[in-house]
Amino acid sequence: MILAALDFICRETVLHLKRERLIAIATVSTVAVLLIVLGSIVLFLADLKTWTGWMTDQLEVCGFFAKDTTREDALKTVDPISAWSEVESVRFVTKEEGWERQKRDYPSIARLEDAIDNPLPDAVQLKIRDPEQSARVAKRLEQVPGIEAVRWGGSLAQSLVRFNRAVNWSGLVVSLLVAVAGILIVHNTVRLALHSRRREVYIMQLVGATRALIAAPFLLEGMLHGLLGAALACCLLVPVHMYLRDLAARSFFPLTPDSALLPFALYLLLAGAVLGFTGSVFSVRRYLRHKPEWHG
Amino acid sequence: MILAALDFICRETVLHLKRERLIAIATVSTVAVLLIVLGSIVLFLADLKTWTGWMTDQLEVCGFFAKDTTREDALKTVDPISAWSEVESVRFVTKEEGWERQKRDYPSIARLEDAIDNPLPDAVQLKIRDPEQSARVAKRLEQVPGIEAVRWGGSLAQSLVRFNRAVNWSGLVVSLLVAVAGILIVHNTVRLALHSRRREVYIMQLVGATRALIAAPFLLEGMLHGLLGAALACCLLVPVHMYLRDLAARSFFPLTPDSALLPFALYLLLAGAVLGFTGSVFSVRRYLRHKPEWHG
Amino acid sequence: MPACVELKDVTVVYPSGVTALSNIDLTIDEGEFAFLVGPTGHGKSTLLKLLYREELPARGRVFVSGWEVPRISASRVAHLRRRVGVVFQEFRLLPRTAWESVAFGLHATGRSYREVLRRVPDALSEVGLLDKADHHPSALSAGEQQSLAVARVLAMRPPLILADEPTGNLDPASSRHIMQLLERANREGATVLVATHDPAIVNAMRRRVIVLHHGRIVQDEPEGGYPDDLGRA
Amino acid sequence: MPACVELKDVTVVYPSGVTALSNIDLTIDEGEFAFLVGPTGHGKSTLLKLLYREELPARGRVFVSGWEVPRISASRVAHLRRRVGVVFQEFRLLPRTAWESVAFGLHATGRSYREVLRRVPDALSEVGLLDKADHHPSALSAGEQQSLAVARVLAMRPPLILADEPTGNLDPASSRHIMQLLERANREGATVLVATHDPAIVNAMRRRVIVLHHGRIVQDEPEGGYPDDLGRA
Ligand SMILES: Nc1ncnc2c1ncn2[C@@H]1O[C@H](COP(=O)(O)OP(=O)(O)OP(=O)(O)O)[C@@H](O)[C@H]1O
Ligand SMILES: Nc1ncnc2c1ncn2[C@@H]1O[C@H](COP(=O)(O)OP(=O)(O)OP(=O)(O)O)[C@@H](O)[C@H]1O
Ligand SMILES: [Mg+2]
Ligand SMILES: [Mg+2]
Repeated sequence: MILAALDFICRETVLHLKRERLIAIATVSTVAVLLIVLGSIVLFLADLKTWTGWMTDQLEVCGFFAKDTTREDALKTVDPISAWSEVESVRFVTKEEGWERQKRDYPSIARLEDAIDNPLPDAVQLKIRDPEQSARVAKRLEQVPGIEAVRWGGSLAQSLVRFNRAVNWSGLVVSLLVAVAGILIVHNTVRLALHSRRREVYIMQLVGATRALIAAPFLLEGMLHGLLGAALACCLLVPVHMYLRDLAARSFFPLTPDSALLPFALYLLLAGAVLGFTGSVFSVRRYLRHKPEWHG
Repeated sequence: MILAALDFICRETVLHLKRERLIAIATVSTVAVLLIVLGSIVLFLADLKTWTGWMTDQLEVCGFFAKDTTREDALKTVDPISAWSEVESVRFVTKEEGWERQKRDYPSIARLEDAIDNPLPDAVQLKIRDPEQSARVAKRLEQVPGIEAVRWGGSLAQSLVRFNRAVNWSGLVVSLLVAVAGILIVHNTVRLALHSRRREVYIMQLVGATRALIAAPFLLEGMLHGLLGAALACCLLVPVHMYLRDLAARSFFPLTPDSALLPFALYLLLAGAVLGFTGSVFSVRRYLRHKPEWHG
Repeated sequence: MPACVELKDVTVVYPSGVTALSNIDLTIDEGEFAFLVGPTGHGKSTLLKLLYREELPARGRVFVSGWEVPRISASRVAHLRRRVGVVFQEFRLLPRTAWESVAFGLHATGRSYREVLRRVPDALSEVGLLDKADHHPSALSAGEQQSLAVARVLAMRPPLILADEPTGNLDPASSRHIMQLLERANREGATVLVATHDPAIVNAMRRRVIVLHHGRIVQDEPEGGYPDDLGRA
Repeated sequence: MPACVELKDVTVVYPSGVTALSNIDLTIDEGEFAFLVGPTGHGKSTLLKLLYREELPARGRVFVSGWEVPRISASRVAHLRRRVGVVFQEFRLLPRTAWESVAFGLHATGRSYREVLRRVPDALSEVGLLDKADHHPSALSAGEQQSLAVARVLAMRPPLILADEPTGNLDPASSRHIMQLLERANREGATVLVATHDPAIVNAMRRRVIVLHHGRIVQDEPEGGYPDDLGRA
């Protein structure tokens, strides 16, 4: 009995999917377009965050040891520096670690690995309590024996920190807005699609099909349309972002790493399925209660 | 004859608008939601651009004269500075001009005008040929007699310039993407709406109405739905952005000025009308050629 | 014989204010075959719609095989409708092939594939549509669509068959054939109620005839003919 | 009398492969009144559809008031259809009130408001629907919908009227009334072609009867009755 119902539902779903190409095209393309936009926005914001994060990271004051300073001597400087009142924390970065990090962030460097030797020295990274004191700390760091060069952020520090906060915040708002928009639009699309099939839904009820049995194929159909749309969006977004990232990396401009794209794609697929499914749920419920006009 | 046709079209349009609230709601809300998203993105990008513009402006090296330097003495320094090889241009900013500019950019300051005196000194603004030379120019400027303080960008200069370029570029791409998405989605919505009225369109043809006469009310309807959606979007976006801008301005964080919002709103309305209209044009054409099923 | 259909003092008022039925009392026993006649717009379809719960009465009680129809919960309506086969006046076919149309109801009520595969061609060939099994309704003539609507009901073998003007688009010979099929279903146990405008059919079959006029039953004869004046006198 | 409708060796084949009409030769003069009869699914509606260009012939030529119908450009089809009033077998009413349905065609063809305001109530009252002028089709009984479809055509006063089973949902008295209205339109100059299954009407009126069987004209009598065997013999 339950098996027969399942079988029936599957056959009906296939029937649904084959009929009315217009509805399939409209739903799938709406979901796809929408997820492409949402996806681009999410990726753009992620990139922006990566970038501002990188920028504020650069606000750290970084001291590079001279090549002839032994690691032992270098390590000895860490404790005294930690004691400075302006300094929040100190991290010792071995030249191996620094190199690994470079290669992780820039695949184009990774590809060169065999060709070139690690050019980096050991380093200390100082997180400053208040970015405005960076200049003073930088000067002080230059005096530390063994330190050869110092890199630090500069006077835009404060603005950047504030900007970073604004981006995080507005990213959340925009993502939310855009998610709500997506739900509404897909909902509208599915509802209109069902609107044009309202008589069919009604007749099925008159013939004695239960609501669950009528609804199930529509829900499956909505979910599959959503999934298909999301898959299309993934197929576009993932390679494009990988390409852009590589392009940006070549000029040492960091974007969200490729490893984040797999969960991103999975979330996108999930979003598509959920969008299509929930859109159908609400619409089918509505049309199950609705008595259609028979004319026009 | 033509008047009678126009009158008929208007009456038909009113009929269309009154009937089938679902379609009206779906179309209007889709357009509104879409334009809210597009609008937010455009505003966000405009704000980002304003901000990065402001940041790169800050990369100018700015020298403030001491309060006791006479304007005459101050003006004398301009020509020699212009002759420096690193400097692209020099602008003398009187304290009055600087104050006006501040008030224009920050309405919250303008409101304080009566309460406080102009606190600004006269200044010179130096555009540097290559942002990396800012530090050297700043040091040199400090030596100029009469100059009391110097403000300059710092070492993030290069990154910012590059970032600014990236934002401009990706802003263009995102806007385009989102515009194409909008056209597609509104097109889908209108098409589905018409799909559910395909029999009506067909019957009208059978009864002897010309295609133009059948299409006109649909086109007007689409345009009005689009306009209405756009108006809703404006009603949300404009006040919210004005509020946010004021909020940001209070912490001296510049966003797109309010004066840009009127053309923005007009463009949004235009976009809504055009979206609704073109969506209808393509769909109606399709359904004028289409012979519907009479069942289901 | 227990009552299959029972209306007690039923009045139906449409939202437009039209009173389509007033104070109807009617009992149809199980296994009966009855005609419902009356002028256009005088309430025949409305009466049938009460029985499969497309319309609800303003007053009065409606029973079908012991269920009180207006009180059935929304989730149980499907169970009522499986027991009531309806040939709708507007056919109400699904946008599917003739075969799929007939099979839908059988599948939806959980019949096995073997049974569906046996019953669908039987029903289609009985109404002469087996060679058009793969036609969509829009590729059938109106009369063929009407025959398909009959086949859909016959295949389900419901205990109660309601046929609303089932021969309006059929030639006289086909009409007689359809009525024979309904009669056979009746012999096999189904209660049948047919609303019709065709005097030839009513007069030929000599069954119970219920005459509706302005929403009231003005005549109810056990072996009647089609009244000449339709109660207008 | 010039020919109003002329078919020359017309064959219609549907995409499904069904040959609905084969080698039809038919002339109907201006001012004639003719019945088209034949079993269900034997091509009556298809023949009518040719005349208002809903279907195109596979072979042969079709003329209506001098226009070669299949050759009319898409933009001029509307002009043909204004001269051909059709009572469709499926009614094909717009989702509007009865009044608006009748008025639509008049407005669409550019009649003045004064004229529309005069003609719509006339047409509605002729078919007895004036008191339901503000009803949507879904709030009308099937017979009332059919009458409305007739009123829509009568109001337009087209030179050619095609009526496809216009009395299938009407009681005998209403059927006679509708046929009287069509006869009056005929007396006032319109050419009328009626496809029907109702022997009573055909026999009572004694007009030209064209019998279709398997898509061929098997009989064409000037003052015929409804054939008992419908050409099956
Ligand atoms: N769109 C179509 N596609 C394929 N076949 C069709 C189509 N329309 C009609 N037919 C077939 O063409 C034949 C003639 O149909 P038509 O509608 O002309 O019959 P009819 O004489 O009007 O019948 P009825 O009396 O039932 O109205 C039928 O066999 C029908 O199945
Ligand atoms: N949904 C509705 N809303 C308002 N009035 C309605 C509705 N349905 C039917 N009516 C009115 O109720 C009356 C009875 O309609 P019904 O359909 O029962 O008539 P009928 O006897 O079946 O007629 P026919 O022989 O034409 O099929 C008619 O006057 C009709 O106009
Ligand atoms: Mg009825
Ligand atoms: Mg026909």
